[in-house]
Amino acid sequence: MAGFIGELLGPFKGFATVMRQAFKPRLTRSYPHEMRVKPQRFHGRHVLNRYPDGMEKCIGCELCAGVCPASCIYVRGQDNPVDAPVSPGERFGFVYEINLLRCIFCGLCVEACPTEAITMTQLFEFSVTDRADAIYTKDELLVQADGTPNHGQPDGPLIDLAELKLADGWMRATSPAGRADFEGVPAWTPSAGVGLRPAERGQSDVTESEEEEA
Amino acid sequence: MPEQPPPEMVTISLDGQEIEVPQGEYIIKAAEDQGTYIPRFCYHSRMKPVGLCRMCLVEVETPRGRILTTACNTPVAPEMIVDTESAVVQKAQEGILEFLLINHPLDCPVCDKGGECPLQDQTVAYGPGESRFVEEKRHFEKPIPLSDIVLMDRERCILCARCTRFSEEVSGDPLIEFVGRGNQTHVITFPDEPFASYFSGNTVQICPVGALTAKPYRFKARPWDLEAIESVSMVDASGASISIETSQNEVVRINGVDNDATNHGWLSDKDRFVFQAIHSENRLATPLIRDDAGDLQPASWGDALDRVADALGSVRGDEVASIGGANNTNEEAFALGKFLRTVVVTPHIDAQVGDALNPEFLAGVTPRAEIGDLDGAATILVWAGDLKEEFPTLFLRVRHAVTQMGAKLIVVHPRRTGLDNIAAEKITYRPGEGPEVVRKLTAQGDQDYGAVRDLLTAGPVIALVGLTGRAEDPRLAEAVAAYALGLPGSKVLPLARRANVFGALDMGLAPTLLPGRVPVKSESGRAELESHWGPLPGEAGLDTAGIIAGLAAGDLKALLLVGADPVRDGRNPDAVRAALDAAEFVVSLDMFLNDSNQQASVILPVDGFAETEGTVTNIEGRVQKVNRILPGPGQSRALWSILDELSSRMGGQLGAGDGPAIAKEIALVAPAYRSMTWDRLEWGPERDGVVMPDRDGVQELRFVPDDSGLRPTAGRLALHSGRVLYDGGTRNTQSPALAGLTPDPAVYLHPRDASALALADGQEVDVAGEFGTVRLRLELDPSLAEGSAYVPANLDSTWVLGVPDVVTVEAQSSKGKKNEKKKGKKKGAGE
Amino acid sequence: MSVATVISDWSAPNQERARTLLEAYPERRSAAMPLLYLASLEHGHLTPAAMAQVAELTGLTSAQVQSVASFYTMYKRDHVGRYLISVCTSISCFLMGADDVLEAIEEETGTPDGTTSSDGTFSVEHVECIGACGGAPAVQVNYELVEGVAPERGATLCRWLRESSPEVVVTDEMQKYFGGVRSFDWGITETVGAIAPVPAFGPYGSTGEESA
Amino acid sequence: MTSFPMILTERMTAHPADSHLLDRYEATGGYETLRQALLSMKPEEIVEQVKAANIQGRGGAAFPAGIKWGFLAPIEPRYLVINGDESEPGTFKDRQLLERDPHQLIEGVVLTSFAIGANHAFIYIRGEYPKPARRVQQAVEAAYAKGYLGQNILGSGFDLDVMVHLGGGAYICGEETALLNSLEGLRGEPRLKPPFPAVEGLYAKPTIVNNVETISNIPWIVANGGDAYAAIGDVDSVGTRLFSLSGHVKKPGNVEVPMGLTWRELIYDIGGGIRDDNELKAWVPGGASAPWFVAEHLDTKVTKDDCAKAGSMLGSGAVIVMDETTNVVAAAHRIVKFFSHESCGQCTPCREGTTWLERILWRLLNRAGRPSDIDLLLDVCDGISPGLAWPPRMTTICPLGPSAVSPITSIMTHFREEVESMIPGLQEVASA
Repeated sequence: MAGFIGELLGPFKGFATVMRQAFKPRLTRSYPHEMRVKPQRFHGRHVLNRYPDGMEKCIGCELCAGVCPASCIYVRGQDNPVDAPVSPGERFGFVYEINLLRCIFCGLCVEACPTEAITMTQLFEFSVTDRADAIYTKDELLVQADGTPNHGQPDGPLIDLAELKLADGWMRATSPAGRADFEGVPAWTPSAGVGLRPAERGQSDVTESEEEEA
Repeated sequence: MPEQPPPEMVTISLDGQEIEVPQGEYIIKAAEDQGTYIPRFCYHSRMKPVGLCRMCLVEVETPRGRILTTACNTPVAPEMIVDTESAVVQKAQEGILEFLLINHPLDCPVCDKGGECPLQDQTVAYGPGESRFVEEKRHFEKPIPLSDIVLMDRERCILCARCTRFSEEVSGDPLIEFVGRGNQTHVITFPDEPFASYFSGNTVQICPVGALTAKPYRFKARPWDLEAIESVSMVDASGASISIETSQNEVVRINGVDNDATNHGWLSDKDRFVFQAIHSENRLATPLIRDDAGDLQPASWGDALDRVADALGSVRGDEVASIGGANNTNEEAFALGKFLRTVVVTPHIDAQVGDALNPEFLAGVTPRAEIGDLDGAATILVWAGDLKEEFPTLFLRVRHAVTQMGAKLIVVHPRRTGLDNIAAEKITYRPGEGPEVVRKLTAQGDQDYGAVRDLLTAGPVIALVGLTGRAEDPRLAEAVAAYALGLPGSKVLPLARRANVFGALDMGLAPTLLPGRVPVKSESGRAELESHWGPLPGEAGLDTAGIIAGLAAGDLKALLLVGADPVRDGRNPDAVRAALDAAEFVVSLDMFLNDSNQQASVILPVDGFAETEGTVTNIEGRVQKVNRILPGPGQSRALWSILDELSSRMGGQLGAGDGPAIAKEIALVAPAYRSMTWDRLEWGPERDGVVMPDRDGVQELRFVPDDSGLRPTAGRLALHSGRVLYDGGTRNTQSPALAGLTPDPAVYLHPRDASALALADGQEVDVAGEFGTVRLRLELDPSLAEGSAYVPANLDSTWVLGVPDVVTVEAQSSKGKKNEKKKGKKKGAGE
Repeated sequence: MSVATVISDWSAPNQERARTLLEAYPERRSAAMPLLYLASLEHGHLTPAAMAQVAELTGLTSAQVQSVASFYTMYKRDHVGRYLISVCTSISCFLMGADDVLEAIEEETGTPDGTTSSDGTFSVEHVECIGACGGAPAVQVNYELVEGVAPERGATLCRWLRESSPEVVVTDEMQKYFGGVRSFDWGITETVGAIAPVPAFGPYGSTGEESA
Repeated sequence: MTSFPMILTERMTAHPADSHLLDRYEATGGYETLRQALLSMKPEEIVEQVKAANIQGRGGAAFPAGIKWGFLAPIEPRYLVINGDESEPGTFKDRQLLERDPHQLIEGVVLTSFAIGANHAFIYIRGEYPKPARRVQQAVEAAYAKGYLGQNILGSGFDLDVMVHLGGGAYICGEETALLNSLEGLRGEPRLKPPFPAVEGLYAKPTIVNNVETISNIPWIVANGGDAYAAIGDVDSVGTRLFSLSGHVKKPGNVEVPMGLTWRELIYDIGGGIRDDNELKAWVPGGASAPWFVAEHLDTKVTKDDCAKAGSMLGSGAVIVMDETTNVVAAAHRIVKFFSHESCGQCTPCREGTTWLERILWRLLNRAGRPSDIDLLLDVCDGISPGLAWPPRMTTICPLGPSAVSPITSIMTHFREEVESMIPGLQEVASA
C-alpha cells in the first residue's frame, strides 16, 4: 500500500526538491561577468613589490627559491649599480622568474622573504597558450612604479582593482612576521598605499568574538 | 708524506670521557679529532692560535681550580680534565656570541656568506635567542674594494684576524692590517696601496663572516644552490686540491681543500679565479674546418673527423708529429700517446713545447723529494724559476717550511724572487753563468759562497730544481741536481710548470719515453708494452724543436696540436709560425683559438678543466683525481672520445671507450702506475693522492743527472726570460678577474748597465734579439746581475722577442722622448 | 736604500735623529714609535707619506705602520692645531669638575671637543687619565701639563695662548699663571717645553735646557 | 703610626730643588750601594735579598718581584723593562719618582740588571709624560757620563745599556706583554700567556718587566738587606708604599706610608678627610680597576690580603675618594668609559662588552634606562667576568675587560637603590 502511494507521490517529491532548491540562494555566478569576493587570504599570483620611493624590495637573496617546495623560483642577484641603485643595499634581484605551472601557491616564498618583496595577490587568471609563457619573469612580476601589479588584461572585466586592494589587506596581515609589535604601525602596500590595518586575533585588544563581529 | 715518529700520546678527560691524544696538541684540535666540536672563529688549523674571538672557551681543571681558558691555544697535558659544555662554558659562549652580534649587521639575506656562515651556524647552535642590544650598531662605509678582486665590508667583520694573520704569517705580504683601537678597530689596507697579493683569495675563503668577498663570486649564487666536487687545480704542476663549485651549470667559485700533502688548503688567486676562462665566450664550441677560401667554417663532427682521418691516413705514420698534451688528464694523455704510437704509428711526440727540462730527468730523477719533505728539511735549495710566480702554492709550502719549521733557505736565481726576504743566503748570477756557480759550489777551498756551502752541509737538503728562465740551458738544471744529490740526505724535486706535464711524461708523451716511465731505448720495457700494443718503433722520436725543424724542412707533413701554443712558447716565434705554415696539415684539439692554431686546417673543440674526469700527476709524482662537474660547451668533446672515433675511422682500435677503461689499461701497461685505480683516490686515506711509483720500486727509469756539457756564455746582455703568474696566456686573458692583473710589459736592467747605455728609468727602448725586436719601457732593477736584461715572458708584446740568449737594448730611434714612469703599476713582473 | 734617500725631505737634524734611533734598538722595528713622532713633527701630523717613510725605514709595510700608528692616541693622523689642548675627563678630574673646564675651553676657543679650529691655532680633545689626579682637573697643552685648572683659568689659558702665541709651551710658566693645586711639588722652575703637538722628549719636539 | 724609614721619598722631600740631579744623588749616598754591590756581591745574592725582602710588585698585580726574577729562562740575551706606563686613573706616583728621583730608579735598574744578567734595559714611559721622560733621559745621560751605565760599569766588568722609550698613548701598554709589543714597534695588544715574559718576552727573549716604584725600592733593599725591608709594614704586605690620593679629599697627593695602616688613617689622617667635611660615600682603593669600598671598610687594613678578603685590591695604589654629593652612576660611567676607550680591541668580550656597558650606563645617566637594564648590565658584566666574583674570572685575554666590570658590580652592591632610582618607572613598579 505504502509502496503504491509512494510511487504515486514520487514525481512530486522530485518537484519538492527542485522547489526547495529554487528558493535557496544561488551559488553559481555568471563568471566572468560577475566576480566573487575572494577570501582575504586567497593565494593568487605573486607580485614583486617596491618601496614608496620606487626602489625594488627584492634583494636577490634567493631565500624564496631555497624554500620553494616545487623549485619553481629562479633568482640571481647582482651588485647594485652605485649610481643608479635598483634596491637599497648592495645587492638586487637581477633575474627573477617563477614557473607558475609548477607553483603550488603554498606561500612559503612570501614567508621566507626578508623584505616583503614577494607577496601574493588575488590575481588568479593567467592562462597561457605556450608553456614558456607560464614562466613569469621579473618584468611581469614587478609592480609598476605606482604600485599597481602588471596583469595580462588591464582593462578587461576580469580584474577588479578593488579586489586587489583586498589582497593587499592580506599582505599586511602577515607583515612583518605577523608580530603584534607592528600593530598600529603604518605600512605601505602596492595598491592601497600607506595605511593602517585593523588588529587581528592574537594581537593586543582583539578577542575571538570581536574578530568574528568584525 | 715522509715518515715521522709517532707523537707521544697522553690521556685527558674530555667531558667525562677518557681520550688519548698526542702530547702538545691544542685542546681544540684534540677534541675535534675525537668528534667534539668546540665552536671557534679565529682559530685556523694552518695558522698560529691567537685566542682573539674567545669563542672556544672551555673549563679546565687546574691546581688553582677550574679555569676558563681558550681551547685554541691551550695544549693538552697528561691527566688534564676538560669540560666543553658546562653551564659556565655555555653561558660564556652565549655571551661571546651576543657580543659578536651586537655590532654585526643582520643582513644575512644579502651576504654572500649567508647559508655557510660560521657566525650564523654557531649562533643557532650556541647563541642567545634574542639580542638585548637596543643602541645603534657600529657603522662603516661599505663595501670598499681592497683590490681589483677583494672587497671589504667592515661592519660584518668580527676581527678574528684570520685575514691579517694569513697575509703576514702565511703569504708574507701584510698589506691588510688592523687599524684603530678598541671598538673602532677595523681591517683595511694602506691608502692607495691595494691588497695586491697573489694569495688574496684565501682571505675570502677563511673569513668566517661575509666581511671579505671576491668579485668573481660576489652575489653569483647562494651556498645552498651550489654543487661541489673535489678536484685538482690545473694552473701549475704542484697539484693543489680544490673544490669546484657550480650553480646552474656554471662554475662560480673554487675553494682550496686542505690537502696535507700539497697545498694545505691555500690557493693562488690564479688557481682560484681562472675558472672564468671555462665560460669565456671565446671557447670553441663546434668543430671548425678551413674552407677553400682559407676561412674557418663550423662543421659537423663527422665531416671534421673524416677530414682529419683522411689527412693523417694519406701520409706515412712517421711523417706525423704531435705537440702538446700537458694540460690534459693522464687518461687523455695516455689515449693520445697510444693513438700516435699504435694508430698513426709515429714516435714524434712531445708534450713539452721545448721550454722545459729533459723528460727523462723530470720523470725519473731519484731520489725524488715529496713536497712534504720540505717540512723536515734542514736546508732547502731553490734553484729554479721564481716560485711565487710559477708555483705559488709550492711557494707557500717553502715559506711554511722556512718560517714555521725552521729550515734554512738558499735561493739561486738571476734576479730577486719572492723567497728572497726569508732566504738565509741568496746567490744572484748572470744568466748563462750558472755553470760557474755550480763549479764554485763544488770546488773545494773556493773562497766564494762559503756561507752557502756551510749551510748545505746540514742535511737533509731538499733541492727544488728547475729552469730559472726560459733562456737557460736545460742541462744546467741537471748539473744542479747532480750537485745537489751529493749533499747530505738530499732529495731533488724537479720542477716543470705546465699543469699535468708530469702526468703527460709518465703517459709517454715524450719522444724518449713510453708509458709508466719506461725509456724507449729499454728493450725489455718496450717488449713488455709490445705484448699489449703490438710492434713499436725502437728509436726515439723528435722533440718539439726537432718537429718544428722537420716541418720546416718538409720531412714531417702533418701535425697534431693538443692544447699547445708553440708560437708563443717557442724559442723562435717566427720559425715556429713558418713551420706551421709549411705543414701540409695541422689539426688542433683545443679549447681556444690561439696564435698557433689560427692557421690550422681543422680545429676540434675539446672539454677542459672541470669538464673531464681522470687523474693527474704533480711534480712529486703524486697522482690525484680530477673530476667533472660540467658538460663542455656546445659540441665540445672529451679528448679520448675524439681520438677513439678518429682511430676507428683510420682503421685502428684504440679501446678508449671511456675514462675508467683507459685507467685500467694504464694500470695494465704502465709499470709505475700498476697499482693505480680511481677507487683508491676517491675514498679513504688516499684522497690526498698517491705518490707513484709506490715504494715497491716498479719504476724502470732511474735518471741520474750529470753536470757535463754546458753551454758557454756569450754577449753583453744575457737575457733572463722569467715567467710571471698573470701572463698573457689564454686562460689568464680569458678570465676577467685576472686579465687586468697582468703586469705592464717592460725590460729591466741593472742601473749600472742602464747608465752605461745612457738609458733612463721609464724610457721607451728597443730590445732586440736573434729572433725579433720589441719596444718596451725600461725599468731599473738593482736586484739583477750586471750584464743581464730581464724581460717577463709571454706578456702581450714580449713574446715576440722569442728566447734569444742575448739581447741588445737601445734607446728608441726617435730620441729624447722620455715617457713618464707609469704610476700604480701592477704587482708582478716588477716585484 | 739608505736612510737619507728615504727621508731626504726631512730637516738635517731630524734625519740624523732618525738614523740614531734606527741604530739604537736591538731590532729596527722597535724604532717605529719614536720615528712616528719624528715624522709627525716633520709633517705637522702623521700623513700617509710620513707613514710610508717610516715603513721604509723600519722594514715594515705601510699597512703595518698605519696599524701601529692608529693604535695609539698620540699619533695624530689628521691636521692638528698649533696648540693641542687635552683636557682630562677621567674619574678623578671628573669628580673635580673637568667637564666644566672642557666646556669653558671649547667655548673660549670656539673649538668643539675632537676638532681643530679653522685658523689652525687650537685642537681641543678630551683625554683619559694623564696622571695628574692629585691636581685635578688637569689640562695639557702640547702634552705639557697644567694642574688645578678651574674653568675660567682654562679659558684664560687659551686666551693667553692665542694672544701671546708662545713659541715654546712650558709647564712651569703655565702652571704659575693658570694652574692651581698640584699633585706634588715640582721643586724647580724649568724652561724646557714643547714646540709642537708632539711630546717634548729627547729627539722630538723639545727645546731649551733642563736646568735647576 | 709607628716610625718608619722613608724609602722612596726621603731625598725628594729633603731636597726639593735638586733631588733629580746626579750631584745631589751622589751627595746623599747615591750609587754607593751600586758600587759595593757590583764589586762585592754576586748576582744571586742580590736576588736572594730581594726574595727575602718579599717586595710585591707595585704595578697592580702585586706579584712578588723576587719570585718573578726566579722564573727567568736560562737563555741569553735577557732584557729588563721598566714599566713606566702609569695610566691607571687616579695614579700619579711613578710620575713623581721619575721626575723627582730618576737616579734612584737608574741605580735600581743597574742593580736589577746585574742580578738577572741583563745587558740591555728599557725604561718605557707613557707618552703623556714628556717631562718625567726628559728628566730620566737627562739622568741616564749623566749616569753614562759618570760610568754608572755603559761598558764595564765601575770597573766591575758588567755592561748595561739603558734606553728611555716613550709610549704613544695607550693605557693597555701598562699590561706587561702589551708593553713588550709596543716596545717592539707593534700594536700594544696583550699577548697570550703562557709563555710569560720571563720565558719569552722582548724579541722572544727572557725579559723581566717591573714597575718604576718596585725598582726604585731595590737600592734601599740591597743597601739595608731584604730582612730590614721585610720588617717594615705588615706581615704579608711589607715595606712602604706610595699612595696617590685624589678626588674629594682635603689633601690630595702622593704619600709614602708603611703597609698595614687602616683606610681610616689613610683617608682621614693623612688625606685630611673629606672636602667640606662631607660624608664619605665610597672610594676606589687601588686604581680604577678595583672594586669600590664604602664606609664599612674604613677599618680594613691597607694590605694585599685584607683588601682581597674585603673584595678589592690595592692595585696601583691610587685612592679615589667620592663624597656624598657624587652621582655613583656618573662615576661608574666615567670609569667604564675609560676602559672602553682603552680596550685594545683584539678580544671580543672586552671590545664589544665594555662599549655596550658604557652605552647602557649612558642611557641610565640620561634617564633613558629601562627596568630590564639592571639585569642586562649585570649579565653583560657576567659575559666579561663570569660569576662577577673577586678576584675576577675572565673570558678575556687580559684583565682590562674585567676591570670595567668592577665599578658596575660596586654600584650594584652598595648603591643599587640609587641606580634604580635613575630608571624612570622602576621604583613605582617596585612599590606598587
